[in-house]
Amino acid sequence: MALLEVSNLGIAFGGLQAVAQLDLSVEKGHLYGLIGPNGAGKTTVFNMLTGVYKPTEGNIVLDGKDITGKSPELISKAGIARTFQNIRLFSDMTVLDNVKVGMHNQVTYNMWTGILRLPAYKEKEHEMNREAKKLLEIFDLDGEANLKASQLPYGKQRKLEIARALATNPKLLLLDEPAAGMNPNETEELMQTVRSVRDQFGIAILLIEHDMNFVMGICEEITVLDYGRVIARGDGMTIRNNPKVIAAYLGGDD
Amino acid sequence: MKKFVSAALAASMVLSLAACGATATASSTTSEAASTATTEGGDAAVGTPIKLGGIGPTTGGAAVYGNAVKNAEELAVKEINESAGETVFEWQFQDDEHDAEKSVNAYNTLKDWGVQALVGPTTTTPTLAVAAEAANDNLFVLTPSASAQAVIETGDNVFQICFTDPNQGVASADYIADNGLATKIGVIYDSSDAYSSGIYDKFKAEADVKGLEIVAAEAFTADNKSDLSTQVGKCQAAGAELVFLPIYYQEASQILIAANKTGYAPVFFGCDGMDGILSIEGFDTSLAEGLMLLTPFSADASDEKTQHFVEAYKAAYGDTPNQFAADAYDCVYAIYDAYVAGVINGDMTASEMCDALKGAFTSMTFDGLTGTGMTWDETGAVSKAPKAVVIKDGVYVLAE
Amino acid sequence: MSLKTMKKSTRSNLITFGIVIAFYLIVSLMSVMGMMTSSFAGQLVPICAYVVLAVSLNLTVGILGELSLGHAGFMSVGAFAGTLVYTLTFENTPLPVSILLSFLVGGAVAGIFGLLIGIPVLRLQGDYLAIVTLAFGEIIKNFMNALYLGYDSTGVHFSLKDSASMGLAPDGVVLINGAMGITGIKKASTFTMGIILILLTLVVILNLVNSRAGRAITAIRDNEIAAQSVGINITNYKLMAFIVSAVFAGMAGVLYALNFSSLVAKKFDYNTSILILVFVVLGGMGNIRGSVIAAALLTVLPELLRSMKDYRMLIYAIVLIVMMIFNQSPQIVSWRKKITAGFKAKRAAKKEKKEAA
Amino acid sequence: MQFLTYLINGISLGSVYALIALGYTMVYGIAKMLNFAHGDVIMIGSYVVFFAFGSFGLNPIVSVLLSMVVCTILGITIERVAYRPLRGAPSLAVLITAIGVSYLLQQVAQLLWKSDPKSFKSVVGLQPVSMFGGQLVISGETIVTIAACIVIMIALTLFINHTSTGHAMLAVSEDRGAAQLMGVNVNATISLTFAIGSALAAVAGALLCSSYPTLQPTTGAMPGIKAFVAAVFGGIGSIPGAFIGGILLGVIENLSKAYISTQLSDAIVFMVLIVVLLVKPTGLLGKKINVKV
Repeated sequence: MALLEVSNLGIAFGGLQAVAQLDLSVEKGHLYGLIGPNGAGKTTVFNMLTGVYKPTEGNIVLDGKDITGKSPELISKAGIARTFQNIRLFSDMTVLDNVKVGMHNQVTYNMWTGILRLPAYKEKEHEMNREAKKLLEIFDLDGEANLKASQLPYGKQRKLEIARALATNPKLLLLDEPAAGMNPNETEELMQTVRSVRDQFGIAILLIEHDMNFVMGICEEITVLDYGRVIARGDGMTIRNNPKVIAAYLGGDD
Repeated sequence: MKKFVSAALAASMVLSLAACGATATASSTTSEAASTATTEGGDAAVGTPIKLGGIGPTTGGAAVYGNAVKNAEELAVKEINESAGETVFEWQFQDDEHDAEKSVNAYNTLKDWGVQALVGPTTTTPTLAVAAEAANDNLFVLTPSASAQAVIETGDNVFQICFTDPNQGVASADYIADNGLATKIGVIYDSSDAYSSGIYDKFKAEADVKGLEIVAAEAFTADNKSDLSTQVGKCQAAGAELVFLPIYYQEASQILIAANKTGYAPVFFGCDGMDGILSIEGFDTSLAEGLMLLTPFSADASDEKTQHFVEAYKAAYGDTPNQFAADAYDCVYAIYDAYVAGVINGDMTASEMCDALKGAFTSMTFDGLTGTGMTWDETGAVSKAPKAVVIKDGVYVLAE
Repeated sequence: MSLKTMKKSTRSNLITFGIVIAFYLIVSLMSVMGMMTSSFAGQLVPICAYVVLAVSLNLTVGILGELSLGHAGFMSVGAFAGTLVYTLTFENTPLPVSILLSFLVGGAVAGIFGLLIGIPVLRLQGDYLAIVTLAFGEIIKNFMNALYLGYDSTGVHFSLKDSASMGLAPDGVVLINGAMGITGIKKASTFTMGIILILLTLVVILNLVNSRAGRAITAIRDNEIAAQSVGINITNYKLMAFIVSAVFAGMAGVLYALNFSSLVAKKFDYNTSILILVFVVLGGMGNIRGSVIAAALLTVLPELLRSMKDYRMLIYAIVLIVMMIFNQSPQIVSWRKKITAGFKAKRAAKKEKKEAA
Repeated sequence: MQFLTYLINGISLGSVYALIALGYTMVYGIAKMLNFAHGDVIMIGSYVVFFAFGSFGLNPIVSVLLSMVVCTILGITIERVAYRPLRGAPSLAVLITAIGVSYLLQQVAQLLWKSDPKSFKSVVGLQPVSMFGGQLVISGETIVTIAACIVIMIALTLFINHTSTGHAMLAVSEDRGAAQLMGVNVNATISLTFAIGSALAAVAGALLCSSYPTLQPTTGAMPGIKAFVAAVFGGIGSIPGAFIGGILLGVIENLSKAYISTQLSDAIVFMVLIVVLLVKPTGLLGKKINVKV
């Protein structure tokens, strides 16, 4: 059984069916792409997977556990982490603290331990700092650990978001347009990072991206959405030659 | 940035601390200078002036009472110093915003100045807090208008020149019952105000004793007093023949207007807080026709003392004094009486003066604007006869 | 660990504690040397109470990022509960025990109300939340103003109408008398108690802020959706912030109430809530030290202005507006930055010159 | 019949709240700030009418117009001096400044006109309408206030939706940055909003004091807060919401006074408010806020 099994997923806002009859399955350790023209419903799928929206139909099963309609908090605990299309960092907190917040459910101690500064506090904080710094190193952010997140340049903010998501120790990482706004060099670098993250952490990654080179370059399997429905599925080659996909992207009227 | 702000704040904090010290020294030097100046300028026999302090709300929602007290005290002090040809009293007034904390601050400011006797505070809640402080310091407190029983219970250093609330409540119920004004009574009072609810409680108890039936007891609060028509309506619906209004005159004027609009015309009956209703700028006094009130003071009284006071007050401050002003004026003169009798002088410490005044007040008889032959008992409560007046043709007439 | 190698936040916290302790020492020294005016001495306990209130409100407004206009409500319930305990126990319990008990009860009762008001918080945002907290404070005030409570040999009586409706036997004792509130309180608060409460508040709130829970609360403020996405339970942490904040407001209420001989509900109106909010905003949202300093300074300010007589509150209002603009206006902030940057550059240049020479 | 009387009392009070709330909601909707000084602008406006009409005997309409001019100038000045420097600062900073302005206006009024109350002479000449043989009386003030509310409500809606200036206001309210890019003069638009809001305050002041005639420097404070509550009740930023919120608030307040408790009526009003907001978190007619993820 695949890590993530989505079957017949759909959601309607008012009368508008934003996503319908979506089936998706992501294997452990795979890099998976979700593409489609603007407004195809990609981010909506992410929002359903992470509990921001409650699907009106269908099921989401992660690692054998049904997480359909669960709260974002529980879904995070179950093992899905994400980044956002419009970066959502804790902008007034330091880069290091952003990652430490990501570890909220990984390294835990209760409120009183913190207030009374019990021995466990020091120990756990050390552990968190150590782990967080490791993550920052991977993304080449260790030099900026004590800056405020809002002080980082755009590209680094995107990276920090991924680092924060990884801090939750996910089984599946959802990246919403990770390469948006990056120049080709940065994009290239990001591709390397994403691959190495997958290899190093052994997790599955599902990403939304408009940059076709990026998607084709790293994704093993791709699903194409248009008007909330799947119009194609397969590896890069298959997708590239699918007439429906070409039509959707070119706005053809078949 | 934040650092800069906190640094700036910290710096000003230190400055303010320093300023605290500095103000005290400065004020004491100025007052010393002032007193030396008066000794040099006055006759040879002049003693040290007595430092009188006043407290009351001169800003905020209750400012009208505090300002009346302040003006009247200032007037009395000025008159006394002029007629005596020497500075009998030095006087200072501090704002308390009708708040206990601010009132204690005001009291402490006066203490730093060297106050020897206090004429104030004006309102009940602040007075309770200040009286407790003054009891600790054994400093004489004579409040013009804080009328709650608890005020004089605070200590034997606290005296009132106004009626105590229970007194007013009981006297009102007695007057209504004894004169057979009505048997079905409605009450509208301010439940958020210690003065008003205090009178109401005692009125109710006495009314039960006297066999008056309270058919409607309606409250309003300080936050909720712009519309009083429902309270009036409920009294009307309950068939009240007389509506007792143990409240201040501003709200009373609203009630009279509201009753007039619905054509409801019971007897309205008020307490000392009602005095002032005829002098509200713009108020149609014909609405107050027939209004009865128990009051120690009326600005229309024909006696010379009152006329002189009202004239002088109008000349100095531009409006007609109310009962608060009259009480405060009496306070200053009562203390002056003790001075004239030689009981107190400016060289006493505040505590010595307090003991002397306690003795003087419990043994003297004082004739003032708000009553003649006033005496005080050991608790600090005044005994004077309230006058029942009724408004006829826009003026107070003694009720038979 | 030397001051330099220490973590930035730890160092900043130590400075805050240092300021409070230094203030205590200076005041103690002044009073020993007889340099203290009655006026300043009388303000010490209220200053402490307002500092605690400002710091605790900063937890909700600055750290959690939710606007609360009802902080005085927590202060009120704490003050009444604590004072009741105090008046009932101080005669037959050792004084420190009685005082400690009243602080604990005051804090606990306020905490329960914090939980109650925390619930709507979870559904509402921004100005709608602000109005609910304002409503909460006004409900408390209105309710306490109408509450008559007493006891006699037959038990406890209360009424929401008037004292006669309590039906108290003639031997009964009135505890809370409506608008008159509680009277005849034996003054118990001292400056030392106030400083201890400030230090306690600072320890708890600063430690909380710099811990896992505090990071979660800050994360919710910065981005609620992202906070959820990393598995933070929004409900728990919002409630935690509200409750902790309420507990200290309640204790500050007890400190405040036991400093005066009488306690009335009217004091804890929305003006008081706003006053505390002014401390927080002026001191800098999320800046605990700023709250401490702003609360102390703005409590003293109206007293310093007494020499202005009738213009006192007018000047206070103007100072408030000018301070807000000076501290918060984007143009003035950048202008100030330029100037300070200029200074720094000059100083750096000087230093370089010296070194070169 | 008694019930109807209480209901009418409630509607009269509510119409005053509604009138004040319209000004609140207008400024909030466009400038996105809670102008806590609105109640005090009302108070100043009332004093102007009091002196113009009561003391100098000017025609009531002329007096109100004069008051509108004074309040408009006052409103624009306040915005220019106290609020504009804080544009771009956190919204709480502006809120606190507004409170400072509120204190300032009260103090100025006290210094200028003293603290003793004035009894306001009603500017409404209309005779009360009497029904059911005098058992039910609706005062002229109530009729005029409700009429004023409705006229203002319609005028504002038309103005905002059908004039270019109105569209500019809408644009500023939606997205200040974008509006600026599109060539809208944001500062002028916000100034105009304050001008209109303050002119409304003058009308509200005249009618508030005509119905409830005690005028003091603190007169505006509590009705201001209540109107703010009314505006939130109806959904702040929504013009019809302010009207409905105001009327409902007045009615609930008076009916709870009549049938539950005169002491606790405020507590009851606020509890109803909390319940309404729990059910409809953005007020009765407020726009739902959708956060885009």
